Amino acid sequence: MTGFSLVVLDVLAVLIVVYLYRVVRGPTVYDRILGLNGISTKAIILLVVIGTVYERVAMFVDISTGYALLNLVGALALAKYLEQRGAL
Amino acid sequence: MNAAHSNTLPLRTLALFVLWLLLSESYTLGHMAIGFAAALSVAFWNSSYLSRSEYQVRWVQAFAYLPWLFGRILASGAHLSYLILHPKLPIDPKMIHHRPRLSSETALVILGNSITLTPGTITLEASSDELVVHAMDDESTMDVVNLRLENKISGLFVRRASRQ
Amino acid sequence: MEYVGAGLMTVGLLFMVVAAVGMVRLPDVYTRAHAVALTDSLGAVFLLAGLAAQQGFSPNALRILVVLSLLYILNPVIAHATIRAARRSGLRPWTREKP
Amino acid sequence: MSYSFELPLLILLILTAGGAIVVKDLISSVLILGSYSFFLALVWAWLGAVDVAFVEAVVGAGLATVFFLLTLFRMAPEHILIQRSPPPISAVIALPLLGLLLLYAASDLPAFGDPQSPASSHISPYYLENSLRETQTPNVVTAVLMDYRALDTMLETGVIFTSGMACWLLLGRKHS
Repeated sequence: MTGFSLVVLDVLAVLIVVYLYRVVRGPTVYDRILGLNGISTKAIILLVVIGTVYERVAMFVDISTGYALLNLVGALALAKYLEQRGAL
Repeated sequence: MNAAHSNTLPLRTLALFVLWLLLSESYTLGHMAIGFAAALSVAFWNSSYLSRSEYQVRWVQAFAYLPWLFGRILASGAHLSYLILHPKLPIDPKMIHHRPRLSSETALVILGNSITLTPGTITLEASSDELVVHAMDDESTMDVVNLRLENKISGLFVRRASRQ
Repeated sequence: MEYVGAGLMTVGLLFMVVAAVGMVRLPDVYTRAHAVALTDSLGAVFLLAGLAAQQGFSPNALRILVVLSLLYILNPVIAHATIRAARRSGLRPWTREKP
Repeated sequence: MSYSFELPLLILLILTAGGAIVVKDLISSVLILGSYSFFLALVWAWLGAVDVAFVEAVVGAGLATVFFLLTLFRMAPEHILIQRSPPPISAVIALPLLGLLLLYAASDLPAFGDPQSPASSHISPYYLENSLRETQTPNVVTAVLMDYRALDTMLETGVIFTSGMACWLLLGRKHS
């Protein structure tokens, strides 16, 4: 199944470029945050897929869990701040 | 920390410890001791965040709720995909103000989360007397407006016999 | 089991492609948030469930399911927080008929 | 091992690096740098250096982004926009030349994964054979980082500690 996993990895990488376009272009800062959130969701999945390709799921799942939690903290901090301060 | 929380402390510790055992795959004494200490301290330090509510979860209905929610997510996901891929982009975004009849905070959180998870609707504001929901078009709003989600969720909780 | 996993992953990928298309086509933050929620709730769930199915019944499948449920719980929170910040800072949602 | 996933990753890295330079305000730049850092973590994960990937994801994509943002939030809004002056002529001439020089030097490096390269034929076998016995650490990369390079890592930790203290001192001040 490694061939199929590689296809999944490549498709996800291409999709990330689309989200990156939104992060770079996004008219408001909220578009950028949303784009970054989409990228990190995909990156978390990418990590798990890489883990299955290498057959070391345990370690990669640790990384992706840590990243998911950090992503939550970062996004919440950012949203809270922008809420208080208003749009830029 | 009041009496009600210390009652569930061993239970929560046990649940966290079982999760640790399943995830760590290492059953030496040292690792298990570390895991137990971690589970106990997490369960202990989070005690103050549990608010003592007068509602009790009906676990059978709660487990039946998840597959049902997933079915709704699938259906509205297909609908949203149709909206996005349609060449004319037939979307008609609108805000709906919805007054939930749920009195428990937990139920309100679950309702808000379910609305956001269902494609086509996102909770914008959640307070105990009003929910503001942003919806893609009229069809996506159905579950919120006709109270299907809400009735399901209120079925998950039962008022606890008051002990004081 | 492997073919079930591959099928689930393909469905997940399809939903993700749709969400990416939506990310480009949709007109404003609020509607784009719907597209991101679509990726998270359906694409990620199908993909990770497919990966777990490929692992069979093993601790590894359980680990993947932990990541899945984490995404399932945390992502609505992030989407809600972002959109609420956008609304509170006074961003007007796009509507079909221009006022 | 095939190259089919490294190329997309490297392209993503270059795109994000370029995007971080091109955008007009610092907040977007910081967000794009966060995603850059995450792709770097994916590269490490793909190369098998899981620990480095973990550190990169946590410190680079998580903590550094949050610290950058906290700093930006202390600044006046007008300072967040980037005013960019055109690059000096000397840089326009010298930097491509430097790049060419680096590419020329890189052409002498052994091919990636070449079993005949000096690193693969002398150093790696030693670690692969002896690290478990000498350090009792199942992951070779961790063994190299934490045992064979312990002094180096200790000083690195000192540097990180110092910068953390500096961040704390700067950001922990009360608003006046």
